[in-house]
This record gives sequence, structure tokens and C-alpha cells, in this order.
Amino acid sequence: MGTVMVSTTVDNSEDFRRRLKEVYGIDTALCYQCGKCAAGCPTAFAMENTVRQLIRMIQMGLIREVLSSYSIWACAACETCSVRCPREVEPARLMESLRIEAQRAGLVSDKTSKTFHDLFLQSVEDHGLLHEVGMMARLNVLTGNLFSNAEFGPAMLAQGKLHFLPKKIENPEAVARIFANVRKKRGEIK
Amino acid sequence: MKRIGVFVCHCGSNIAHTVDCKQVADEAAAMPGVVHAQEYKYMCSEPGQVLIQEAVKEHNLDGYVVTACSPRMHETTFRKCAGRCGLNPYMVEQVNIREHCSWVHADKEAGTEKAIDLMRMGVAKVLKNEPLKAATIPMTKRALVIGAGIAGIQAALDIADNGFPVTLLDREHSIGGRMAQIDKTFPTLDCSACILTPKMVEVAQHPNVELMTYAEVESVGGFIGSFDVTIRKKARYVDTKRCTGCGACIQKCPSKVPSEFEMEMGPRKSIYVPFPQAVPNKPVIDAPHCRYLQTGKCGICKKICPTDAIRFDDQDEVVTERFGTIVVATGYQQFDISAYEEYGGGRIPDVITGMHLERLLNASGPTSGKIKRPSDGKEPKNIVFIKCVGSRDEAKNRPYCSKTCCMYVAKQATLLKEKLPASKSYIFYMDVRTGGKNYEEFYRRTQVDYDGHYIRGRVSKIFQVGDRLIVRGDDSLLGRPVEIEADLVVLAAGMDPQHDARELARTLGIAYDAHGWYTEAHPKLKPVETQTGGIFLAGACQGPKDIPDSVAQGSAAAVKASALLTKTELTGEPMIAQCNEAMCSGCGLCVTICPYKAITRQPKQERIHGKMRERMVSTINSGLCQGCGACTVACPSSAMNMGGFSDEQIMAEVDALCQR
Amino acid sequence: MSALSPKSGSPADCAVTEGHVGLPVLDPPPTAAPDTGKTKNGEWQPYIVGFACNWCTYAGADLAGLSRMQYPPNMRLVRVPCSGRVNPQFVLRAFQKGADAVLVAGCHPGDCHYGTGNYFTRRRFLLMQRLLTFMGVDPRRFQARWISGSEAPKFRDVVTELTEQVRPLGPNRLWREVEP
Amino acid sequence: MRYGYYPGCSLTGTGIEYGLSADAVIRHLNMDMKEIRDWNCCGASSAHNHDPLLSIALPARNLALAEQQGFREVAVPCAACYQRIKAAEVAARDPLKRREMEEVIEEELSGAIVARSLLEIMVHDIDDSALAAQIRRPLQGLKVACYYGCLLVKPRAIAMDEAENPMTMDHLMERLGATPVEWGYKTECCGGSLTLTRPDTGVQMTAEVLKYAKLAGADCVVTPCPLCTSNLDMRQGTAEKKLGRSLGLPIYYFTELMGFAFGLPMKTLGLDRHFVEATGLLQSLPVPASG
Ligand SMILES: Cc1cc2nc3c(=O)[nH]c(=O)nc-3n(C[C@H](O)[C@H](O)[C@H](O)COP(=O)(O)OP(=O)(O)OC[C@H]3O[C@@H](n4cnc5c(N)ncnc54)[C@H](O)[C@@H]3O)c2cc1C
Ligand SMILES: Cc1cc2nc3c(=O)[nH]c(=O)nc-3n(C[C@H](O)[C@H](O)[C@H](O)COP(=O)(O)OP(=O)(O)OC[C@H]3O[C@@H](n4cnc5c(N)ncnc54)[C@H](O)[C@@H]3O)c2cc1C
Ligand code: SF4
Ligand code: SF4
Ligand code: SF4
Ligand code: SF4
Ligand code: SF4
Ligand code: SF4
Ligand code: SF4
Ligand code: SF4
Repeated sequence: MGTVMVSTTVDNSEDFRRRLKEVYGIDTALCYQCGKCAAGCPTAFAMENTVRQLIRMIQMGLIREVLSSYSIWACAACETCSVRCPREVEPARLMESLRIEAQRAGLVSDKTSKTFHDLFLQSVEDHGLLHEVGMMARLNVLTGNLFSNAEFGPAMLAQGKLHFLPKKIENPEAVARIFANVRKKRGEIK
Repeated sequence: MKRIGVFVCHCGSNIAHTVDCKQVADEAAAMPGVVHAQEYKYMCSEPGQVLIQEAVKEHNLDGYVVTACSPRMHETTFRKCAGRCGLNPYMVEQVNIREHCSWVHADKEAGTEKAIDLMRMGVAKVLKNEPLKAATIPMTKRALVIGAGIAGIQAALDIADNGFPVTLLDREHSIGGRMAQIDKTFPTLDCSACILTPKMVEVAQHPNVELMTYAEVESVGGFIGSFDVTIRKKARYVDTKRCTGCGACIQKCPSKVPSEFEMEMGPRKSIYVPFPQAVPNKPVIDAPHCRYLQTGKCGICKKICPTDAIRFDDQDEVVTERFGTIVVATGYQQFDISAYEEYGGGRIPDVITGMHLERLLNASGPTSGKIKRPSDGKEPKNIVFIKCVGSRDEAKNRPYCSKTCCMYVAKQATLLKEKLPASKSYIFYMDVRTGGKNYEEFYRRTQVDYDGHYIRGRVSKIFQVGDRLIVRGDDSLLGRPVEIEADLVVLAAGMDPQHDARELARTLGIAYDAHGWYTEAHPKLKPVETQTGGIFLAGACQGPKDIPDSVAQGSAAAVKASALLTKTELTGEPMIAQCNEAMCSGCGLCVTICPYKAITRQPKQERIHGKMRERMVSTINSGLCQGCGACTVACPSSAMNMGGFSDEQIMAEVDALCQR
Repeated sequence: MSALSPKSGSPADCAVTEGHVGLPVLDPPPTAAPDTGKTKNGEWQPYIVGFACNWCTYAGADLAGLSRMQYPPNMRLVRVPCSGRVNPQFVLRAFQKGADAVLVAGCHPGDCHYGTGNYFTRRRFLLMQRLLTFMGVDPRRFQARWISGSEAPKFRDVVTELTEQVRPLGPNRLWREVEP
Repeated sequence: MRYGYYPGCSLTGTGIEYGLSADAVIRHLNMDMKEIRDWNCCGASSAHNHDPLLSIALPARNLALAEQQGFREVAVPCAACYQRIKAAEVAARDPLKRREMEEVIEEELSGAIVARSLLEIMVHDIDDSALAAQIRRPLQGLKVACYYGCLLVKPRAIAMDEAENPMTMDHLMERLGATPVEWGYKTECCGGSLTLTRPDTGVQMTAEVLKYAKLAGADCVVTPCPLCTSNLDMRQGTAEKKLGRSLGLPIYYFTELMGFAFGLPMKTLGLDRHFVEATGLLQSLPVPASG
């Protein structure tokens, strides 16, 4: 662990904190590092840096480290931190923002999560609905984790919980257009 | 036209160096209305003033302008000077050609030009000046102290010692306030009762003090010097003149109620005194819980009383009395922890507040000073303290620090270790604030000598599993969440304003902040004054405070109140608002804008077309108006004006400045 | 608040910001002929009327004097008990009589000697400024500042700044022309 | 028409027993409720990690459809969908946001339609006596741990009940004759959203929830959420291994318990489609004396 050259990191990261404020409405300066968020976080055990520490790192300018951290993907988005934060920092929303920013910056450390979310949205974009089986199968293939969750397959099939053919809504184009419109607004093309 | 004089001061060379004083005087002499203009080296000196006085007589002046230093420096000098030669002091204006001119502009030409403009402004203004006279207000030599906690007791004692009659009023039926509930006090650990009860007795026996307990203020009229206060004395159902305080009734009363004083951890009777050292030490009947008063059956107390003091037909009594000044010392209440659902919302019996623990620690408390936890009476081993509960928490609308809890937690952890050497206290904190004399040293002892284990972080959640409490917090220094299995959790609940603090403030016409703490007139320099003349603040009603601070404020408020009481009459501010009733439409806009509640709308009888009509007009209370001028601007009918700073005067100044 | 809902702050809140409100500025261009009323050696100088609260800004100006700070001689201060005493009419009158700029200065919000006076000033100032802008006065010509009794350097800077801001705008002839 | 029903993707898949039982109970109670035509996926677990606008736009289309189809309220059984749809509803109250959403979904939104969880509808809109009249098999002696999960009660702006100690389902269970236990894990996260991406983390969280339900003396857990249920039910075996103790806690949807108390057949309710055997416990409840 090296010394953090604070005057440099803090200065260089002004833009990022401003972006968090303007785009996501998150002001990390509000946080007084009480730790109430981390203490109640159900996934803290699976994070190398707790949500409180991540906020501290942002305050201190360690942005790259935060965006490429695994912890932001371990967050379960349970919102516990947000309902308890005494300063209304909304750490859960911050975590969500960091996941989006990590994707923008190409710093995603948890490929499985990224693949999962991409596939999920792909399914919705294509069918208007989530096709659970199709998504799980593709997730397993893409992450090289062929039999993950497969042990539940037979039982679920028997219980009528698995459908192999994807269903579609009547008007899937309407949903696809939502995706396209959002992309247009963001100035992306796909 | 008025006959005006202009006196141009050189201030040695201070002015004369960069302003051509002669030119200023010459320009002045040429102005319409100016009948005399003169320069002199030191206008404020004795000879300078004599010179002015002689000129006034010689030229029969109606008013004069002194162009000199800042009026903030010598306005009073030159007004008094006018008074001495028979001129109304408010027929004088001073314009500032030193601080605002000679000292800041090195260019003599530009400086002189500006000095002339300023002189013209002064002349234009004084031409519109009117003689003003300050009203006098009679002083009622009697003080009221509302709230008889330690701050109120101290204030009452000090006023009484200064020789003035004072009424000490509390809505509870004993004086003492919260301090009476506290076991020992930081940082010396002396017993709270041992230092408080002598004061309670002293105040009760002081010949200048009238105690009025079990009483509430209903309304307040009037103003500084003569407040008319209407007080409701609640029915006690016990004739205090007959009652000897023998306590026989209390012993025999069959109706038990959870005691508020004991934080509902012990019982009291329906006829009761809240605690053994209560002052006055005579019981009252709690009507909603008394069997006789509710159902007509029982009456045991009446049967047993040896002096026949019980009065079931007692009624509230409402009296109105006049006081010259009021000290407000209504204190605080403990924050209600039910807002913290994550800490059990007050439903987990072994999650208690600081005040509960004070009672558990107290030898005359519900457990006789044995530390027994509420759920099962077991002695706790692991005790967790959580600080800043209901403080420094924006999400709970309590952004402020409660100032006392850091210290009382240190105190309580120390006392617990003394009582239960095998126990261990874990204290979750965000900061430890010990900014008082010997406070930091006390905190250090808690950590080092009394094994207080401090953990830096907030607790996120407490829940119960079996008979243990799981406490989850963060150790932000360690960088990891931590969990403690506790037997007892103490929430250092912060201080809240009294639930009805706002209503009382409105009754009194004093200001309060967003939370309900009373607002002092100036945060640094007028800490015990309010914006309302004659009303002072003491103790925790103004914001979280410990006992030393409350006592200091009690004494400070007493000095302020006594200073008023020494006067037989008060001189009002002469430069105040004036309402031209003929123009006033009675709209009342001025009434709402006045920060001192100095304006009232009153009916006015008028003869219009031969008929008597009544309409509403605004009237200024000269005792209350401080001359801020806000009303003059608010008035859409131009009915409000201000002596000394009238619309006409200021307009004339503007005109004079621009008309070069 | 959810991850998705916007932070509060309605568009209505944003409209009332200090300064520019998007109305047309009808001030005559700076090249206009100099106004003879305000010349020194034939050279035009901005002429500024300031209304100063007795407790703060006036005291701040006194302190600037005591500290011998130097600033341009273009402002004349009218002493008022509180910035809340400044009637919009006074300001209009100053402009009408040819003042090139007007400053209203008082205690910092929350520090008012009378508790609340300067809150009113602040609200009133914003309304005033909109009105004046609408009437064709450049917003730079009418400013409000909070200067405490100890802020002598601020006072000096405000006078200097204001003078320099007004100088390129040239003399205020708008209402003088309207005047009979 | 009062309620537009929004089943969401899970109720025909992993949460089929919820779908079946909800359907049966709604029919049984004769409620004025109909499925919204052509609804789409609300984007639950993923859209918000991708783009804030997308995450409100997807559910907003459903709100728009519901309005067009004349519904006044949208009834949402799935907690995850509820959170997203409610977020869209809240966002649509802000005129600026609403305009942005309308542009993206190419439909109009009035901002007036209200999303409500099916749980809240069942508890608040059906009065005590009407419910009592339906009960054939009261859940006498059944100790239930009411588990709300996170999504219905957090964050505060969309919560249908208090975040730390909600009571809606507890009241419902009491009305059905069951005894809700006091416990500290009502709204702790079960790791639902991590099930597929971080199963290890997820199951650890599931195990904690189950552990505290057991410690509180519950016979079973009842939930209003298909994500929670599939975790607590499907992964209970793995959780048991992790905890090193057996749990045997059936996980019910509140609608299943309602249906059972109304006397509906277990199969209709999907009670035979659980991982942890769920019919035995109910069958073992004392049968009320006839009459
Ligand atoms: C748990 C705990 C422990 C503490 N320990 C310490 C300690 O060790 N050392 C220390 O220095 N400080 C301690 N404090 C702080 C201490 O309690 C306060 O500083 C002190 O009590 C303030 O005194 P007061 O007279 O201002 O107010 P109070 O004690 O609150 O007295 C106010 C009085 O006004 C009365 N009143 C209120 N409203 C009205 C009304 N409308 N009309 C008539 N009467 C009214 C009340 O009945 C009460 O008698 C502790 C506080 C707590 C919560
Ligand atoms: C860096 C710093 C910043 C501060 N900022 C703030 C702030 O922002 N706000 C705030 O509230 N407080 C502030 N304070 C604290 C503040 O300075 C003190 O609270 C305050 O000055 C105390 O006033 P005093 O009258 O008690 O003592 P002093 O100001 O010390 O006055 C004592 C006077 O007594 C005279 N004197 C001493 N001995 C003798 C003697 N034997 N005979 C005759 N005369 C004697 C001294 O010459 C002196 O004039 C600050 C303090 C420091 C160090
Ligand atoms: S939202 Fe994420 S960071 Fe916050 S408590 Fe839940 S898991 Fe932890
Ligand atoms: S709870 Fe809020 S204030 Fe406390 S550390 Fe977390 S984000 Fe910061
Ligand atoms: S018995 Fe009578 S005298 Fe004795 S305390 Fe009671 S009321 Fe007073
Ligand atoms: S009459 Fe009331 S106060 Fe007296 S003994 Fe009976 S219950 Fe107690
Ligand atoms: S005194 Fe200490 S415990 Fe109390 S609010 Fe302030 S910092 Fe928190
Ligand atoms: S000594 Fe001064 S800086 Fe240090 S804690 Fe105390 S008040 Fe703060
Ligand atoms: S001048 Fe100020 S204090 Fe006096 S009446 Fe008017 S508003 Fe009130
Ligand atoms: S604002 Fe003017 S017109 Fe209205 S009541 Fe007051 S003095 Fe009269």
C-alpha cells in the first residue's frame, strides 16, 4: 500500500465528483464516514472495501480504484444503506452509479455481472420479456461456467418453472424502440 | 425655511490634509437654508462644542450639520451638544468626510468634491428633520421565571438576591427539572441531588421568591416593563395550606401508575410527589388516574388525611399578574427513540435511553441503584452505548449536536464499571466532544482507568435473539463492520426542544429556530437576550447545554433582568416607526413583517360624512419598536414612516447627492 | 429516494437566481455622449449612490477608512438603519436623478441586527432587479451586497468593482431623458 | 375498472406458485382485477445498473398501457417489479421527468396512475369481515416468520411500509389465524439479485435469513416476493450445508396461505411445486371443529 498523494488525487478527481452530483444527484461530500451504511450492509463480508470506504476513496480521489473494484458488483442493491444513512447520501444509488460509470470507463472487474446484465437486457430488448432459461443458459456458456445452477434444472422443470421456448409480447417493437430512444438520447449508436 | 448651520471639522490634519475644508464651508454657505458655515480644527473638542453652541444662539439655528468623522463615533457628542443649548438633539446630522472620504481618497480634488456632495446630503436631510422625543415606559419591579430547572432556579435566586421580587413558575409540581433525575454529574461525579436540593430549598425559602408550581402560562400581553401574564394554576386536589406533607395518603392510595420521574420503570401512586426531595413536598392527585375522581369510588386518601387537606372539588384557577421582565428557562426533553426503527423503535425492553440509565444508577431509583436490565432484572455484562442518537442525524431532522451526551456517556460508563466490575462497556461514537474544563481528562479516565471500549462508527441495527441483543456497527478505524452480543444497549438520546416550545414562544413573542430552540438576540454578544425587549433566556431552552452552562446562563439572564428592574422607567428609542392613521388602510402588512411584534391593528372611531364609523388602523408600540424600518417599506399606502430616517429625509438625501 | 427519481429542485426554484433573468437589456451603448452632469475635468466618471446599513456595511466602510484603504471616490453612502429600510422608491429616485449605479448593502443573511430585515432585502432586491431590468436598466447597475462590519477589504473591493463594471456602460441617461 | 394486474416475468416461471395462488385468491375474492394487455418486462434486476432513464422507461410503458386500458391502479405481486414500477410512478409525478419518459416510450403518461403491491391491496382494500367470511381453515398454531425482503420497503420514496419493521403481512397472517413471530430479519436482504452472478455471496445471505427465522421459532417463512422465495426455497439445501444444520422451513407466498385458509385445493395454489416440502406442515394444522 503506497502513500496516497492526496493533493494530486483530490485535485484530479474534482470532475468525477461533480459528475456524480450532476448526473446522479450524489454528493459524497455529505458523508461524514459514520459507517452506518457499511455496518448494515449484508454483502460487506464479500467486499474488499465496504461502501463507506468506497465513499472515502472517492472523497480522496481514488476513482480508478473504486471503479475497478469488485465491491461495487458485490452490492445487492438492497437499499439498506440508503434508508439508514443519517446524511441522506444514498449510498445504494451511489453504488448503482458506480456500476454504470465502471461500464462507461471499461473498468468492470466482475465480468459475470456485466454479462448477466447485458443478457438480461438483451432478452428484454428482443422479446419484451425476460426469458429465464435462455438467459441462464447463455450466461453459463459465456462465463464458461457450464453447470452453474444446473442442479436445479430437473426439479424446476417438473414444477413447471422452466420454459424452453421464449415467449414474446404482442408488440416487442415498442420495447425495442424504448431501448433505441434511450440510446439516441445518450448519443450512442448500436 | 429652517435656519441651518454647517460645521466643517479638520480633525487636525486628518481631514484637512486631503479635503479642502474651506471650499466645503464656502459651498455650504451658498446653499439655501444655510445661514452659517464655519470650519474648525477639532469640532468634538470642548472649544469646538462651545463654538457650536455660541453659533446656535447667535444665528438662531434650527438645526445643524457637522461634517466630520463617522456618526458612529461622535453623533451622540454632537446631539448632546445641541441639547445643552436648548436645541432638540435630533435636529442634528453628522456627515462622514473622514472615514468615508479624506482617509480613503488621496486625490484632494476628488475628495473635496465628494465631501461637498456629502455635506449637501446632510443639509438636505437636516432641513427635513423634526424634533424627536423618546417615550418613557414605566417599569414593574417584579420578574417572572418560567421553568424551574437548574437554569430557572439559578436565575430566580440571583434576581431575588439582587433584591427584586420574582415568581418562579413550573408546570410540573416540583421544581428541579431534569437535573433532579440525574444520578451523578460529570466531570466531578458529585451527586446531582446533593448539589441541587440545597438550591431547591434555598429558592423555596427565599423571602423574595414566590413559587408557583403546577402552573402554566396561558397568554402574555403588554411589553417590556409591564407584561400582563395570564397563568393557569392547575387543580391539585390537595389544599397546600392544610397539607403537612406527612405522606399518609400516598402510602394508602391503591392506584398505581408508572412513574414519569422513574422513566416508567417504577410505580407511583395516583396521589403522589414525584420524588422524595420534591419541592414543594406536598402531593397532588393525578386526576385521570384517581379512582374517586374517575368513578366516584375510593376516597381513601380523604379518609386517611389527618388534616383534611384533600379537595376533590378543586378547580383550575386562572390569574393575571404583571411583571416587568421575564426569564424563559423551560429546558429540553429527551429525544424520543421510537424514530429509530433500526434500533428497535423503543420496543426492545433492554434498549434504553441515557435518562433510563440515570434512574437505574440512582440509589433512590426504581432498582435502588442496582443495575438490573428492564426485561428480566438480570445484571448486564456486555453493555453497548450508542452516541448521537437523535443528534447529528439529518435523516431524523436533528442535524445539531446535543453537546452533553459525549460526556454523560463517559460518566455512565465509569459509574457502571464501578458498580459492575465484571461488566464491559462498548461505546460507539463518531467524535468525542469534550470541550469543557476537565472534560477531556474525564474522558481519558473512562477509557484508560475504567475500561471503556470506544469504537469509532455508527450502529446500523439492533435486534433481539433470545435474551441477547445483536448490535451491528462499523469500526471505521479498523475498516470493518463489527457485531456485539449485548445484554443492555443504552442510546445516548439527544436533546429535543420541549414539545410545546413553539407555542410558548408564540405566546411570548420570541423567536425560535427550525427545531424549536429559542433564538438569542445575537449568537455571540447577546446570548441570553431575545429579540423581544425584557425577555431573556437561560439554560437548555436555547439549545443543548450541560449544567455548568445552564447555571452560567441563569446568572447572566438574572443580571440582565435585574439591570432592568433597577430602573423606575425606561427610555424608548426615539427613532422609531410612526403610522399616519389617516393614510393607513389597515391592511396589516406591516404587522406581519415587524420582527418585534411592535405593531397592532386597532379599531379607530372616525366621523365620516357626519356618521361615526369604525375602521382598523395600525398603531406602533413605542416600547417594542426598535426602528428597523421594515414596516415602512412593506406599507403599500405609505402610511408608515420613521423618525430620523423618514422617506422625505432619505429622498432629500438622494436628490441632493444626484443634483450636482 | 429511489435510484431513479430526480433530486428535488423544481424549475420554478431556478428562475429566481441573482442577476440575469433573460430580459432584453435596453441600455444605450457605451459610446453615447458623456453626461455633463457627472464630469470631472470634462471626463465622465460613474456616479454611484450606495445605501448602507448602519450596523454592518456602514461600519465596514468606517473600518476601511480607519485602515486607510484606498478606493475610487465614485460612491456616496446614504446611511440607513437596516438594509430592510431601503424602499424601492429610493432606488428609482436615484436612477431617475441620474445616478449611474445603485448599491444596497447590509449585513450577511442571518446576521441582521434586527433579526430578519436583510432577508426581506434579499427578496426585494431580486424583484427590484427584475423590474429594473424590464425597465431597461442593465442589471450591473443595481447590485446588492452583504458586507459585515469587519469586511473593510470587501467594501473596498465592492466599490472598486462596481465602479469598473459601470464605467464601460457609460452614463445612465435613460431616465434622465424621460424626466421633464 | 379498478386494478390492472401486472404479473411480471417471474410469475409464470420461477414464481409459478405465486402466479397460481395469486390468481386463485383474486378469483375467489371476486376482485375487480384484470391483466394489463401486452405488458413488458420492467427491467427489474438490470436496467438500473445500465441507465437510469431506461430503468424508469421500461416500467413506464406498463403504466401508460394500464392508463389506456382504463385502470386506476396497477396491482403488482412481484416485489422486484413493484420497486421498479413504483419508481417510475414517482418519477412521472415530476413534469420534467415525465416529459422525458414520454419521449422515450412514445406514449402519454398522466402521472396519475398508482402502482400498488398485491400484498398491500389484499391487506388494505379487503376489509376484515369480508376476509373473515372466507376463512375455512384458519392457520391455528402456525408460527410464521413474515419476511418482506428489501424491495417492497426500500428505498423510502417507494416503500409500501416501514423499512425496518413492516407489519402489513404480520397483520394479514394474524387475520388468517397464524402467529407471526418477532424477529430481526424481516427486511434484511436475501441476496436475490446476486443469485446468478455471485451465488456464493447470495447463499450466505439466504442462510442468515433462514437462520434467524429458525432461531425465532418459526415453522415456516412467508413472503411477498418470487426472488426471495426462490432463494429461500430453492437454495435452502445449500444454505443448510453452509450453516451445518438442518432447517426444514417451508417458504410460502402469502397468497398460498390465504388460499389455503380459504379452503382452496393445494394443487390449485401450487403448493406441490416447492423445493422444501410445503404441504405436510399445512396438513398437520388442527382442523377446526365443523360448524
Ligand atoms: C441522560 C442525561 C444525563 C445528563 N447528565 C448530565 C451531567 O452529568 N452533567 C451535566 O452538566 N449535565 C447533564 N445533563 C444535562 C442536564 O440535564 C441539562 O444541562 C440541564 O438539566 C438543563 O437545565 P435547564 O434548567 O435548562 O432545563 P430542565 O432541567 O429541562 O428544566 C426545565 C424546567 O422547565 C419546566 N418547563 C418546561 N416547559 C414549561 C412550560 N411551558 N411552562 C412551565 N414550565 C415549563 C420543566 O418542567 C422543567 O422543570 C444530562 C442530560 C441527560 C439527558
Ligand atoms: C485562533 C483563535 C481563534 C478563535 N476564534 C474564535 C471564534 O471564531 N469564535 C469564538 O467564539 N471564539 C474564538 N476564539 C476564542 C476567543 O478568543 C475567546 O473566547 C475570547 O477572546 C475570550 O475572551 P476573554 O475576554 O475571556 O479573554 P481575552 O480576550 O483573553 O481578554 C483578556 C484581557 O485581559 C487582559 N489581562 C490579562 N491579564 C491581565 C492583568 N493581570 N491585568 C490587567 N489586564 C490583564 C488582557 O490584556 C486582555 O485584554 C478563538 C481563539 C483562538 C486562539
Ligand atoms: S445497497 Fe449495496 S451497499 Fe447498500 S447495503 Fe445493500 S448491498 Fe450494501
Ligand atoms: S451511512 Fe451515510 S454518512 Fe454514514 S458512512 Fe455511510 S454514506 Fe457516509
Ligand atoms: S395525608 Fe393529608 S397532610 Fe398528609 S400528605 Fe396527604 S394530603 Fe398532606
Ligand atoms: S381517591 Fe384517588 S388519590 Fe385518593 S386514594 Fe383513591 S385513588 Fe388514590
Ligand atoms: S455530544 Fe457527543 S454524543 Fe452527543 S450529539 Fe454531540 S457528538 Fe454526539
Ligand atoms: S482542543 Fe480544540 S481542536 Fe482539539 S478537540 Fe478541543 S476544541 Fe477541538
Ligand atoms: S420599525 Fe421595525 S421594529 Fe419598528 S414597528 Fe417597524 S418593523 Fe417593527
Ligand atoms: S402596511 Fe401601511 S396601510 Fe397596511 S396596516 Fe400597516 S400602516 Fe396601515
